[in-house]
Amino acid sequence: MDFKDTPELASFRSDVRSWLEANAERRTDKLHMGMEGDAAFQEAKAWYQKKARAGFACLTWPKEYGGAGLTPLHDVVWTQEVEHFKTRDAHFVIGIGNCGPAIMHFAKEEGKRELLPRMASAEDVWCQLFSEPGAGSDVAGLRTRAEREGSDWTLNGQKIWTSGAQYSDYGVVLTRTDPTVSKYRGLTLFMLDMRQPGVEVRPIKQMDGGGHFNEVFFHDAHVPDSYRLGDVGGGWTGALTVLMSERLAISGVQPTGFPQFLDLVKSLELNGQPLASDPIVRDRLASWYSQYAGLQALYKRMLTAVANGGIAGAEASMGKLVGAVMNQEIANYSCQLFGPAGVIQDSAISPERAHFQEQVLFSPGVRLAGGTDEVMRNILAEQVLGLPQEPRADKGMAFQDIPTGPG
Amino acid sequence: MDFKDTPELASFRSDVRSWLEANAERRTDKLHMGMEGDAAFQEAKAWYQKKARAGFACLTWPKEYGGAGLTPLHDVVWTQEVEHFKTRDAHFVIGIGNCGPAIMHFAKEEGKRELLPRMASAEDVWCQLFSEPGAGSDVAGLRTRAEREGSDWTLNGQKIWTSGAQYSDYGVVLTRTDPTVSKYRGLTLFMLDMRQPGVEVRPIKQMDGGGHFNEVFFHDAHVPDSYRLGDVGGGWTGALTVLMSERLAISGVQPTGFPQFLDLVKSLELNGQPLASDPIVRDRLASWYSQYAGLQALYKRMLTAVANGGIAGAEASMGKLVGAVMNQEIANYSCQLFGPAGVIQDSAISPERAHFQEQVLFSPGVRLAGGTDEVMRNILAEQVLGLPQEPRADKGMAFQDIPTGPG
Amino acid sequence: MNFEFSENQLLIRDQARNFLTQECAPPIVRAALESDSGYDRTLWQKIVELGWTAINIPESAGGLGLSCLELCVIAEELGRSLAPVPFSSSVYLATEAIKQFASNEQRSYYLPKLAAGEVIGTWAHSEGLGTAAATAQVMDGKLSGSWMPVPDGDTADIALFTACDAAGEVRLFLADLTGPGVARAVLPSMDPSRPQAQVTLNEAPVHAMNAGADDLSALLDSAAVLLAFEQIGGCQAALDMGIEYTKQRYAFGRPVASFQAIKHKFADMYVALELARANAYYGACALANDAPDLPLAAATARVSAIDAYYLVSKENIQAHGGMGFTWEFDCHLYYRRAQLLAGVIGTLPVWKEKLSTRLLEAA
Amino acid sequence: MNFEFSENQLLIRDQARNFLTQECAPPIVRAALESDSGYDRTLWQKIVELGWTAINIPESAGGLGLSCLELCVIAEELGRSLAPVPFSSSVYLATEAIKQFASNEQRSYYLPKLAAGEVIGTWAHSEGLGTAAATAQVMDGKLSGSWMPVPDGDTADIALFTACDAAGEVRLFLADLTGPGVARAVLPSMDPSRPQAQVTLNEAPVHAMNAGADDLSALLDSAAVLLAFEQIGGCQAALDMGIEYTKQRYAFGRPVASFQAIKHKFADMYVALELARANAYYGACALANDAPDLPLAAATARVSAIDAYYLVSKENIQAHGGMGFTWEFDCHLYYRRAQLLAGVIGTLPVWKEKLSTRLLEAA
Repeated sequence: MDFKDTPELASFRSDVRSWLEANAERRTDKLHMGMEGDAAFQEAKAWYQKKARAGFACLTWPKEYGGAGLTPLHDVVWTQEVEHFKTRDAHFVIGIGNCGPAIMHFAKEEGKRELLPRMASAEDVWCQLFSEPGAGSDVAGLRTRAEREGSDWTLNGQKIWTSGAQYSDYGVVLTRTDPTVSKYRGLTLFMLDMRQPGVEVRPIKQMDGGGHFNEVFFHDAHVPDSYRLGDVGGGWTGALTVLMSERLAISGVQPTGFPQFLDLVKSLELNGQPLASDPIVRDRLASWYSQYAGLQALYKRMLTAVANGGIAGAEASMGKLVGAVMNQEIANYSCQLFGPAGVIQDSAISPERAHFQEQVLFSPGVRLAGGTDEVMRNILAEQVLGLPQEPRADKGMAFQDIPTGPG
Repeated sequence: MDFKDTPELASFRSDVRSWLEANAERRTDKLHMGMEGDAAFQEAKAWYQKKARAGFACLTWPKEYGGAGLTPLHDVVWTQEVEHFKTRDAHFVIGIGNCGPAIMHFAKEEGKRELLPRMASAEDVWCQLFSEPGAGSDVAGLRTRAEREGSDWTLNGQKIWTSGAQYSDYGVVLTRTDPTVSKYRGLTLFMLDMRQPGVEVRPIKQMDGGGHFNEVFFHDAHVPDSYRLGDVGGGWTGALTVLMSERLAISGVQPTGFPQFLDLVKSLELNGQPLASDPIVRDRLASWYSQYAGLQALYKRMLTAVANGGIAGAEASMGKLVGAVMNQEIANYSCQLFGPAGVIQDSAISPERAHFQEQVLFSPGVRLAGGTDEVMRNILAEQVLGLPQEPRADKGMAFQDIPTGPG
Repeated sequence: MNFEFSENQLLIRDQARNFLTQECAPPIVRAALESDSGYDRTLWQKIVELGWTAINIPESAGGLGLSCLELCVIAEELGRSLAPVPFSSSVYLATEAIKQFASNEQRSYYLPKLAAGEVIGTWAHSEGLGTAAATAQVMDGKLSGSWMPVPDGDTADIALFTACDAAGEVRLFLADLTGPGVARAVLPSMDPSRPQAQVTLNEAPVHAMNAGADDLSALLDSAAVLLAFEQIGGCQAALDMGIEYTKQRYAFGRPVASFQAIKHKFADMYVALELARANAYYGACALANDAPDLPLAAATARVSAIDAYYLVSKENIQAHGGMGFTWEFDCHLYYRRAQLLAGVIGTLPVWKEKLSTRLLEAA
Repeated sequence: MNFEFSENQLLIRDQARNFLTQECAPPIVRAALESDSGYDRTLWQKIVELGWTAINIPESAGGLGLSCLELCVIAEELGRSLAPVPFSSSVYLATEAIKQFASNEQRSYYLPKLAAGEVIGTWAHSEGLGTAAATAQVMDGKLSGSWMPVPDGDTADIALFTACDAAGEVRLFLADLTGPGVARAVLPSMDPSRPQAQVTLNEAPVHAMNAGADDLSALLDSAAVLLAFEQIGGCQAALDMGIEYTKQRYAFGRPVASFQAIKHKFADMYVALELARANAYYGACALANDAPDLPLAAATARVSAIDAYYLVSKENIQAHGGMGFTWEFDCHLYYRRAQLLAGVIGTLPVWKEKLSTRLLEAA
């Protein structure tokens, strides 16, 4: 056990640090940076392309697919160093983090060589199209139909909660190709060209007023069979790869709200007293820190496992579960500390406080996106602890016969 | 809305107070009094008989069954006044609180006139025999068999968690009379003479070392058909009456640990500082008090409803759920406050601290007895909020075909 | 002992519920939320016509001469319907303060107007971010300073200001917000359907009221009880909404409401609500009977109402899944209102400290 | 960066687990719990023979010259098996203190005996109920006073006492508990399988060690990390026990473990355990590398280990239903041990305060 880099990693860290110093701006606070608007997207794309040209994108991908062919530990070093800088990677995380591994695993070689390098260099942006209005926690309950038309496929239906759909060139889409078999067996996974007339993207207005997510409608959208990922009817396997990658990707960047809370406690005075001297605040700080530090250390343990040739398991769901809940509780607690002024949401009056007010309204979404608290607990219970499934009401039924309720 | 007694109740309160001053000892602390040993039982019986002779037992029962024929509000007044005195009612609560109402409702008139007055005067002690080793939360999964023998019945099987079985003259026992029909339909409820050779009582040693509970074994125990409560196969209805009464009875006396914690905070100094000046302790105190006061007020609301001719519903489960959890958390928190000395469990060294140490070890049982937290939440969800049942794995099956696992 | 409202009070509650179901359906709240003013003048006028602003004002001053208990049942329904009106500011705070602490002259001038809804009042306590203590000082009957957030400060005609008198004692002062030396601006806030303002006084004339720190504290206690009823009303509506939705919505071939994790979540929400409700009822009884434990009962009602509304409005979103996070669904209206009501008259830390102080001081 | 034990350390862990599964099965623990002494002399002797008491003692002093990491893996297994032996008192506290703070003479006298298990050491810190500060004072090399609870104070041969020197400074003193002026008595406690004693000194001769308040604090930090491994070991065993039982036990025609409320309970228990484990690993790494953030890491490891073990041992009882409350089932052994380990070297409030102080002082 040690904290030190190997000589190779130390040298890599030094390269990363020099490059970042030269090409990125140091961050002065720990405030959340969301992705908002076209200007932000253009800025992000320029940044990512610069990073890719310097060889720092997709560090663990093979070189032939546009990666750097390095190890997960190089990725860790990058993550540790980049944390101190203002960067914008959020638009590319879903493509590179979630879609990439599935393509790497399930696409034909030709498709991989065509699409992955463009993804790695941020030339193409990708999104992930799984959730539907009637299929949230029960992802496999989806109804978007893909039907054979000659050797190719035609898609009809609707997806929802698609981050970045408006910026995306491609998507990975999970569809139903056979409603007459049980729900997990009738699914097929495709890559999809988002820039076609049969694909319509509409933003969703969130409860906090933001619009990070979209609905995507397919009206006879066209997909060549060469864009199929895996077997017809074998889509659930591919989807699980994507979902697992998603949770792993999330677990590293899952907002917990803790660093911001620590900054707040260190800096804020209320009624002439530093927050840092309030015993109740200190008590809460200690409880949250012990969770936060646990998540950080857990992440390091997972990375050690990956570096040792293991795979990150469903344990990644813990980061999602704990972080999302903590994030909401911290935001609410902070606003309560602010007293009556806590309800004012004006970054012009106090940017550091507005952060927590924004999080009060945004944090409920974090508990839902990428799987609810309840889904995370189910995954931990069944996949990690091996507890038996509940009796399934839809077990053995053809998809088309599963009750869907009055809705 | 008001706190005042009607003139009639005010006069009753004054009678109660005078009688208690003359016949009971004022209590000086809020420490828990368990029921332990034969001497305590004899003392309790003497106390209860005195109380019964004075006309203060079973206040709401009809006079012909040994009660006082008064209203639930008289009961409230009694409860409020008796709280300030050292009394011992615990041995009679189950009989009078749980068994009594079922007998009142389901027994034949002759049985009622024979048995209820003796219960009311504490001449007979009763216990309740429902739970079995293989049937805890799933009470109706019980296996104790009652078989017809001529016009009477023979019982074989085993019950568990029977409070006060060793002191009891009678019991109310739930049995299976038909394993070939679905589990709720094959049950029958009986009164049982505990003083017969076919009934064997063995104490259970609890995790805290105590022995409030027993196992009870039936070897061809005999029950006359006149002791049957309700129809053959209709036992579940009677059992529900008992269980509902149990929860209502519990909700009034459910330990929460709060009064003791408040006393502790008011009296204890740690490291030369009063606990009452510790902001973190005050913060916890406020949280627990808001729950405790809520339970107290909820109980008053239920009593108002009962006094107005309503019935207490499954809301009573709230008192059980909240109080039991709070009780455990308070005990643990208090011992943590005591520092390293918290682990010493010696009432000779510090009786007020030993209370919390005892409760650390006893409180897990409170969360289980009379229905677990999970059972309480199920009751609230299904019976109060009307949420749909889970799909039942044993639905429609004959009892004898229900899977019982490898155990 | 009686812990239930009278039949007449329950009748008023039913009428209020019917009225608000009709006149304050979610689209009305939503329109206020999305408007600039965040206040529904038409609804306010209808409420005034029903006499709700006059309930607890003596008949001699143009009121109905009813009690705080009638206000409690109205409060519950206003909370349930998320009514976008300045009722709490004007009725629980300004009207009560004028009733109790104003001169005879002011009372006979203002109470009939407050009863008739011609004048809307509010209360300005918070001098800025995180300053609980009053620092502004009244000199020669004039007050300068800046208060925020002032609930309904943009629509109110008069306001009570907490400020120091010439001797440095904290007292209550009454100012006409439509008069000289007053500037106000709406602030962005977490619940724009109940807007908060910054009110700046520049040598504005004010009238001292006969209320010191203790009176102010008593005023807040009665408001805490009434606000608790608004909170449990909203809480109940959010719980009902979540139950209804999850009964209809299916996943894995069965209603979402049939999953134990969801059922137990609702059970916990229900428990929090019922404890808060019981504490609010106790508070109402203490308020109506002017009981000695009112300060403790009020703090208890407020603490558990804040806790319950936060929990229930938050978990209602969660139970809705993704749809709960949309602007289109009403879940966030309750969550926002929970934040607003938790903020006005002071947040949890302050009220928990009040509670423990009062509890430890009690016999 | 590497957050895993070495292969050799993992091998030691596996061997320890196999050994303890054989030699420290639940009946052994139960026998200790129900005995008067609460200490299994046979098991202790076997542990000594395996060299565990010698692990972190230099070879020059009769030890194995291994590191604290080997101790961590052993600690986890001792915790898992609930071993009724004075290992933590003697090894994490007394041996470490003598290694670091004793004179050369004392070291060469005691370390070989500690390594060989001939001498058992402990640490007496708490002067009585709720007194954290040291008040007893050493005069002319002699100490009088009463300490409780002293873990393993009845079986230990030597003990370190926290007391004031003649100048009133808190320092560490070493005393021979088998010598003159020492009286001791076992106290009833929540975990009699790891007995606590009252130790009373009456002008007992003591030797000053070269350790002031800061050194003492560092000693507690290293013990906190090692104890955290005992805690996560016990936690894991309790979690495994609950899962195993509920898989076998049926209710309503299906395994109890298939009910979502139970599954989610286990998921929450697992999360608490894994966070505690991760913090313990980080603490081990900081300890092994003498990292500057060891004080923060140690406090973090201790806080989350206490939280996790309490939660898991408590909910393991709950998951067992009524049987979990019986003496006969082993659930309470973990729950009792969780209380014991939460008490020794200081409880949650103290360590949370240490944590926040260290966190806020960090850059």
